Amino acid sequence: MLGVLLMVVPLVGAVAIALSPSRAAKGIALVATLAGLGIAILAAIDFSDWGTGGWGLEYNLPLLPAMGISLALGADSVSMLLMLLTTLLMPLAILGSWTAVSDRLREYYGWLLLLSTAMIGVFLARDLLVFYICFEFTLVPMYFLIAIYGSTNRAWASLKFFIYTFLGSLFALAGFLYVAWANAEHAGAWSFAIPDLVHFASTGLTTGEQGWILLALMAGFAVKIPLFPVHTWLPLAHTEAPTAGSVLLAGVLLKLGTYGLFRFVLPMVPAAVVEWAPFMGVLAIIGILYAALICWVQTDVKKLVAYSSVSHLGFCVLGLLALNPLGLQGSVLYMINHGLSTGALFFLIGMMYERYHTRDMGTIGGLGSKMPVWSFFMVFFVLASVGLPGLNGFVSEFLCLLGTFAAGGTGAYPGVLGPWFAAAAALGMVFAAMYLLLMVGKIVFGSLREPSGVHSDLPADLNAREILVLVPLAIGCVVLGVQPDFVMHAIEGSIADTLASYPTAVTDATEILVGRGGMP
Amino acid sequence: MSLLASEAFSQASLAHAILLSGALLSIGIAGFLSRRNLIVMFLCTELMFQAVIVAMVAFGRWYWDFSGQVFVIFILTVAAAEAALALALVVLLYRRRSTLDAEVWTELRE
Amino acid sequence: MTPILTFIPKLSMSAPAVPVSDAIISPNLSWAGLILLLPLVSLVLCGLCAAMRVKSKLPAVITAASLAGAFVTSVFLYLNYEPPGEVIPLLDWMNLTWGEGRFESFTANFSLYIDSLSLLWIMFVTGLGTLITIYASEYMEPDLGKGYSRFFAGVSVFLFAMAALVLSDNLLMLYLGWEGVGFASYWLIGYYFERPAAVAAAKKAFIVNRIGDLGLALAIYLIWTTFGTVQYDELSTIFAAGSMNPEFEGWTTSAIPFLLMLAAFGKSAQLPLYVWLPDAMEGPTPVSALIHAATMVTAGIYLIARTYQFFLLEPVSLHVIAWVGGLTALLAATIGMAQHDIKRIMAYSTVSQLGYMFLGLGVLTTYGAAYHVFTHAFFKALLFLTCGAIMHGFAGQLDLRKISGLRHMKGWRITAWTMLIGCLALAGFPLTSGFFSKDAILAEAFVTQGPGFEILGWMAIFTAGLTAYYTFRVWFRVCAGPASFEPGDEQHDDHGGAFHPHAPRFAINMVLVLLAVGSLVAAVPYFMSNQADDRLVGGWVADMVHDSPARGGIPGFSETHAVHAIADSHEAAAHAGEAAHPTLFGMDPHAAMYWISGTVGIVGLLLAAWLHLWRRSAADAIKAWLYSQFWIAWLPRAMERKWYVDEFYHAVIRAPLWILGHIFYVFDRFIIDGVCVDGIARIPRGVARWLQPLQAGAVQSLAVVMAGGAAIILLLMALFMQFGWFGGQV
Amino acid sequence: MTERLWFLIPEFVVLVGAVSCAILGVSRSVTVRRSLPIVAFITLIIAFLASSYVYSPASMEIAIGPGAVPLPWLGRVVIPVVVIVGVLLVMVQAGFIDRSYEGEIAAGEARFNPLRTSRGEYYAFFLLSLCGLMLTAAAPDLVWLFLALELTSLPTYVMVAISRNDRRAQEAAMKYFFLGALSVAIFLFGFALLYGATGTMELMAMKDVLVARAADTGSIGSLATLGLLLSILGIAFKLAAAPLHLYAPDVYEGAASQVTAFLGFVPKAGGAIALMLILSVTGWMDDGGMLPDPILVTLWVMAVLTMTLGNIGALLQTRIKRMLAYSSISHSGYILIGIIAGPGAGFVAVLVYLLAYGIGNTATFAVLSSLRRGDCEVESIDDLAGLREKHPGLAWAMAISAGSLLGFPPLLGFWGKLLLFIAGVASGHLVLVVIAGVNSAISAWYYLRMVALPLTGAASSASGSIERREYGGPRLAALASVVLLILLPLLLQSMMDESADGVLSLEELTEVQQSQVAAVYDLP
Repeated sequence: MLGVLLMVVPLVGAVAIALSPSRAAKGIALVATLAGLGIAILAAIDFSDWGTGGWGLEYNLPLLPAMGISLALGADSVSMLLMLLTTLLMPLAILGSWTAVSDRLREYYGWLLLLSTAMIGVFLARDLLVFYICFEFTLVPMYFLIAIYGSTNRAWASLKFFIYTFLGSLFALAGFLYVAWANAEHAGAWSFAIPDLVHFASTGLTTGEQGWILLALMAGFAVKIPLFPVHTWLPLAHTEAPTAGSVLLAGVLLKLGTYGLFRFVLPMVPAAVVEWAPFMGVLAIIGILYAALICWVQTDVKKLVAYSSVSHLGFCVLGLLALNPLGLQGSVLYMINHGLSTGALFFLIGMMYERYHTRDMGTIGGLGSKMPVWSFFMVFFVLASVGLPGLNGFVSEFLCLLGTFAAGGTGAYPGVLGPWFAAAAALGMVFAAMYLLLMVGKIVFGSLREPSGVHSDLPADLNAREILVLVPLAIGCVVLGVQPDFVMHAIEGSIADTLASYPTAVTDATEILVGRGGMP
Repeated sequence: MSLLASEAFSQASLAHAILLSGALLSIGIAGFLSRRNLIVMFLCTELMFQAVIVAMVAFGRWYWDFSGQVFVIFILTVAAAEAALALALVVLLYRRRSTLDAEVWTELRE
Repeated sequence: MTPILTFIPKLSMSAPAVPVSDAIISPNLSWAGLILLLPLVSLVLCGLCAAMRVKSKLPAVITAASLAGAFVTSVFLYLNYEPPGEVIPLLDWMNLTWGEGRFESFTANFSLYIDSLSLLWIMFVTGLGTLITIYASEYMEPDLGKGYSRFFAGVSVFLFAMAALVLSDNLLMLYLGWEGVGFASYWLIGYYFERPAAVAAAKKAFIVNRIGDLGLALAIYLIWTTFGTVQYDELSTIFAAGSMNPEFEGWTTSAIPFLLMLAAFGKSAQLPLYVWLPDAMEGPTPVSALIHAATMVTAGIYLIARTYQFFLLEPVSLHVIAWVGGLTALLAATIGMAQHDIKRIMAYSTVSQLGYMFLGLGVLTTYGAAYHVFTHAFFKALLFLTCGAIMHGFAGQLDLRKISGLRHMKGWRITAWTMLIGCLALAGFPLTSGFFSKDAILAEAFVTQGPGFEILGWMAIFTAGLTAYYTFRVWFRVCAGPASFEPGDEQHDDHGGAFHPHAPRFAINMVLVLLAVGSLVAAVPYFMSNQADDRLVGGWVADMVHDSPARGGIPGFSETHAVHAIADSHEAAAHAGEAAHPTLFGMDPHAAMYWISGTVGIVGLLLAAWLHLWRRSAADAIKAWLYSQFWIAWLPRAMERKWYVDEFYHAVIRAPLWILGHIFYVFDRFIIDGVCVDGIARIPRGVARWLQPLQAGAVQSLAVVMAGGAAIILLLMALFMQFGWFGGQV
Repeated sequence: MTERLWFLIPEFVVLVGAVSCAILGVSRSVTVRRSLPIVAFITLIIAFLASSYVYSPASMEIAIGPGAVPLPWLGRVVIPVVVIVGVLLVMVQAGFIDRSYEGEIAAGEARFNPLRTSRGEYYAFFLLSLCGLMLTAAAPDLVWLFLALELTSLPTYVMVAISRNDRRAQEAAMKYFFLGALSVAIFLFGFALLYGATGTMELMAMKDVLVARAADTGSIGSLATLGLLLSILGIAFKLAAAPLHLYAPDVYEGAASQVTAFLGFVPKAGGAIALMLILSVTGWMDDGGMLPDPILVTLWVMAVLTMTLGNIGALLQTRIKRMLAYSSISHSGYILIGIIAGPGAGFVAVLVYLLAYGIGNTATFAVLSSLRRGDCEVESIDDLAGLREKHPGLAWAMAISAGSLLGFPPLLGFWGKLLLFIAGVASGHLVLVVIAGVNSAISAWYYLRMVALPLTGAASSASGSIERREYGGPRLAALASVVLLILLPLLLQSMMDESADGVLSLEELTEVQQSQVAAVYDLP
């Protein structure tokens, strides 16, 4: 029941907001999200399958028995973590927009709460259609958040965001439906239960079919991640979105794509993944380097951080494609870490924007002397993002790359990437330092430059509320940087499950090559 | 259906009737597409209906089956109803524009 | 299997699990964690001071106390130390296991690995750290209440990271320290963050270091994929298992040392990655002394010493190190000769001296390198601190042409004379510590066989002469001669009225004296007896190095130990045995080197004295003459412009990347987003516009299209049926 | 045979209602004239109740008895669907026709003249058309099918013409009528050929002949194929499917919004049902039966063309009704997927989709019917900009109905589309489904404008003069539709069950009936 509660609480909050006067909206939203966080923590404490790969929070309500569709919820450790990340970011997002949003409050907080429901739904879904519905539904609140509360080019940005991701996910839907149908043909009854379909697809489909399904699913998830070259909606959406929108977009919504990869693509179509991993790996690497260089020449801070997401998520994808526990561990950690650190960066940029109404590094800079606390956090999260050891970014980046590097054929999990992939991607570490330090060097350091005019009645430096938003994220960064172990042990089982068909799939693929004389 | 029937109505007769029907239909369509007078256009649709009627009767005769002819009665009835409707419409249109030219009605496009 | 797979050496799947290492796990020594903990505590307290806007010297006191505590702990650790090494587990970091086999776990914890090498380093790091903190407490006075806490917090971070680097028991924690010191360096170089030059220098330092870090990261990946572990003790065990290990073949073992080398070159400012170090002088002088002279920059030496076994597997890597070191030493010395900013001269001299150390590593004398690190730490810190004192006193004046005769000024005697001691040591004046440590390296260049090592040796000797020259150029210009000065352009408290130099007070002077004494006393360990193996030369430092993976680079150490089973052949050839020991002027190279380097040093010194004390005008005349001769003018000009290395990097790496970034951005916006995405999105509208005439308005035109469409479909179907394209269905 | 009249009780009810409306419409009493929508409403409700009474297990025996139809239980689903959408449409119509004339009477400027009023016949036509739609579902032979389709269409021609006193309405009526007559001729000719090929008008008998012929010769013969193709193409006009869709934009734009709402659903539903029935003659509802390839290819091409042309056509439009017309064309394309997917899942999907589309379509037009600029209708889509500032409820209704038409979860439209897609995939037409998916994404482009302008846009000077109509019927319809769009997914399972019952073929229904008899009489 906790799982349903997690989804229902924000929904109830949204309804309550719709029914109450607009000055109460913030408060209700905060209470609802805090309640959600509380429930999530309770659920995490209650969850007994940390580390084992088992499922908790299970709930099943048949919706459409004829089609085997049901409101099936459940969480393994990875879902649990991402759900915790979501519920953590939600109250922060609401606190972070406390003063930034002054117009159409009820809709704003209502949409945020609906977004929360949908995001949690994605992570908890145990039914393919529930997953798909929530996955799609995240678009709506985000669309409105951008289209109503965005900056100048918001209409175009929101439209592009919506249609781009919608088109991608329709392909994914086609793929899902094909799997469901094939399963129905095979089993004699329709089912959309994820375990059934995953099991069936990985064993019952030919490599050719798997390849098509991989393409279809990737059309949906790659856009969401976003993987080069289908990333161009992201910078636009990020630049135009309000702060909380950017935070949730970077913090959670992008993870829906990698989560989809983790939950569906990898276990469903192992043979195709083995076949396509090098190609996707190359795309990820191009994304890492290409986006990093683009970051380097940005003048708009928010765009810079947006492109950095493209670059960072490339590591995440690479880790997944490593097809070994190291890479997957790194990748799952990356999802969480990127949510914390990039989320925080967007918060910080939002705080700056609220004060100066500019994001242009040409007109603003040297805030270190005027906003020391803000600058401290800025530098801190930039370092977390750069991957300074001791902070969270390092652990995940390191494991992703080590996994990719090791995916050359040693150990129990032979992969299909290898050292050259890792070496090329590792260049991204240097580039990350280049563009992020450039940003810090411009907006934090140097002599003070600020646009004239007062735009806000906030104090010059951060106030207690804003610090309160950042501190949990900072604590998260440090804890996950110094003690990633507990997370890694917690997700071991789920990762092993996801990888269950891999050693064989890779070996089979290589054996076929050997048979063809493709082996050097 | 009986042998008698097919003796009385040879395959050639059927073919002739169907050819006639096809010709009527073609003429109707061609007229419909080429004439701009609303009344003539309507008459062309009537011509098409007649084509159907001819075919129906011919097939009914061929199969010695009355349903073809029954259908014809219904078609005639409906055609009459349509004629009433059409003429009312034409009057309405003529009142508005004082012309029967169909080409003047091009306000709704693209 | 893709070709990529074949790059990884084949491993027998039945490879035995990692044998128990010979290092002792000593949880009862966990108090050694204090060395890491104390700087962290100090960091937190300094952070609190900053948050509470403390205006006293409290942060300095806290930091000095904690560093002193760390130093004392290190000394205790040394006293408690028993060979061959101890692992002290502190805290778990990453422990992944997904199977039973060798390549099915990844472990990297916060554990300390104590052997004599790490002890050597940690003692001088914490010791010097304490002294320099005391010095800085006075030096940073003008910033009291402003950046004072931030400064000492940065020092604490640095000491923590450096301790982690030195004491780590695995490569990953080393990496943590490695990046940590880079970050601390970023922090402290950028201390005056309102100065664009400082920010740029800080960024440059971090990024260039990151390139090195990239090498280290890749090396770690390679080491793990090859050996299945990144922990020193397990690696030692694998090496101890001898040459039969299949891991020791294939490209990986050859690549590892080169990647490590890249890391070391980045951190220790060697060619081609040295460019950040001179710029790093934008930081406060204590930082330059601590980080950019004495401790952090020696991390590269430490790394190579720590992983020396990998280098012994691949002789070419050692040759490369030797040559890079030698060339860096020469190049930096030539640049140093042409600079006027005394701090920059010291910076280039640091690069140059680091080059010597790498030369030492390359010619198989880890002991010499380590010893030079040790002595250099004292005298270079001393020199920087004296420069800092001058800078502090003369409002940021660092131009050696604008200050003269310091030793005659009131209150500056201690500075002048301690600087002399530092200069002597740096110049390798006989019987100073620098003399012995440099000799240990130079001589070995003639002993060890290698490609052109003899040339390298002579080159290094020539560089030693240059070193003596430019060192004393500074001293004779600044400290000797007639007393005169021009103040720098820094704002000082006493504006209005004439400028008065602030002579250093107690804290600075005390530290200077202590370091001067240290510079002299650092010669003593050379003569201390060897406890570990009395066949060794090199005294206490050799002892310290002996109990470490770097022992392969101790001259005279020919004990056939299992560790060196693989390296033996190479080592034997290199050291070529006592019998075939090469000679220099008929003498043992070590003995000969005393004379040669002493002479060269004195010659350099005299040259400097002539040009910069007795006939200063002659120096200017020579310089003018050099610049006037077109055939040679490029030389001093290139030396002054640092051999155009910065410009080279800018043109070859930075600018192309920058342009590429812009091209990508344009490509992204206009090609991918504009043409592809928006273009595809425009297709439906375009098609619709193209089809719009179908909807022409008149009822006939609609009827034509409708009837025509229906007719086309009918015709097509009829055709299909006619040609039987529908199989037997029709 | 006469006992089959039993199944026509709902249609009789509607017929009686229609006649009553026509009579009551010329009453001198304003109250009586005003009560016409209520009469229509009550008629529909009674028809609904009658249908659930008529299609009961007890009458199953009659259904499978002599004179059986291919889908004997179809009326059981179609009538409720028609009633639900019909009720919503009645609300949309309420208060609209004869408004100015009634206003004059109320103001005492005019006296009541039965010749000038058209309210009575308007509601009569409305109900007659619905009656035709219901009759379509029950058609056992071609004659009936023809008459039912004509009964559906003919009243709509009049409704378009009298919907508003505007040149465009008359132009629309003209085009609609003439092109409609052309299409009727086409499918009638097709019927004639079918008759010629089989010698019978009854669908079941026709099927038997064709199946036997296919078993003999391997195909149903070119005459029958040609007849089917012509019938399909002619019926495509009712469905507004390519290439006979071209009239739709003009007609939808010309008619008043209230009538457009009607046109968007009723003929389309009639066309879809007629297609299902006419295709049954190929015998594809039998075990192992499939469509002959030419038919399948034609339907396939029509589906792709219809959804694509509809969607890309809508992209260019600035006038909202025209845009919705194109959107309704694209929905015909989606419906064709269900038809192609065939008996069973495909037909179920078509029926559910018809309901979803009908409600969503009605909701959008209900919103448009609630708005006016002066005395005119809302024309440009930009007129909706900033609608929420004055009329938030209507803006939200517009957004939600657009979302449903787009097929966005969790609204009803999504489930309809999902069922269509599933049916498409399950029948092996994955490519068609992918094309439909791409089309959905294209349609997002213009549907989002319908969401974005009212909700996120700022009111312009043009849109500022938009006001709400005085009468509340359309608003009520919008509210009811939106509620249905949100809540009906909860009943999806029962909707699917009902639909599945509705599309049981004769043999399947016979089996069901026999098993029920077995249950009742406890037979083995």
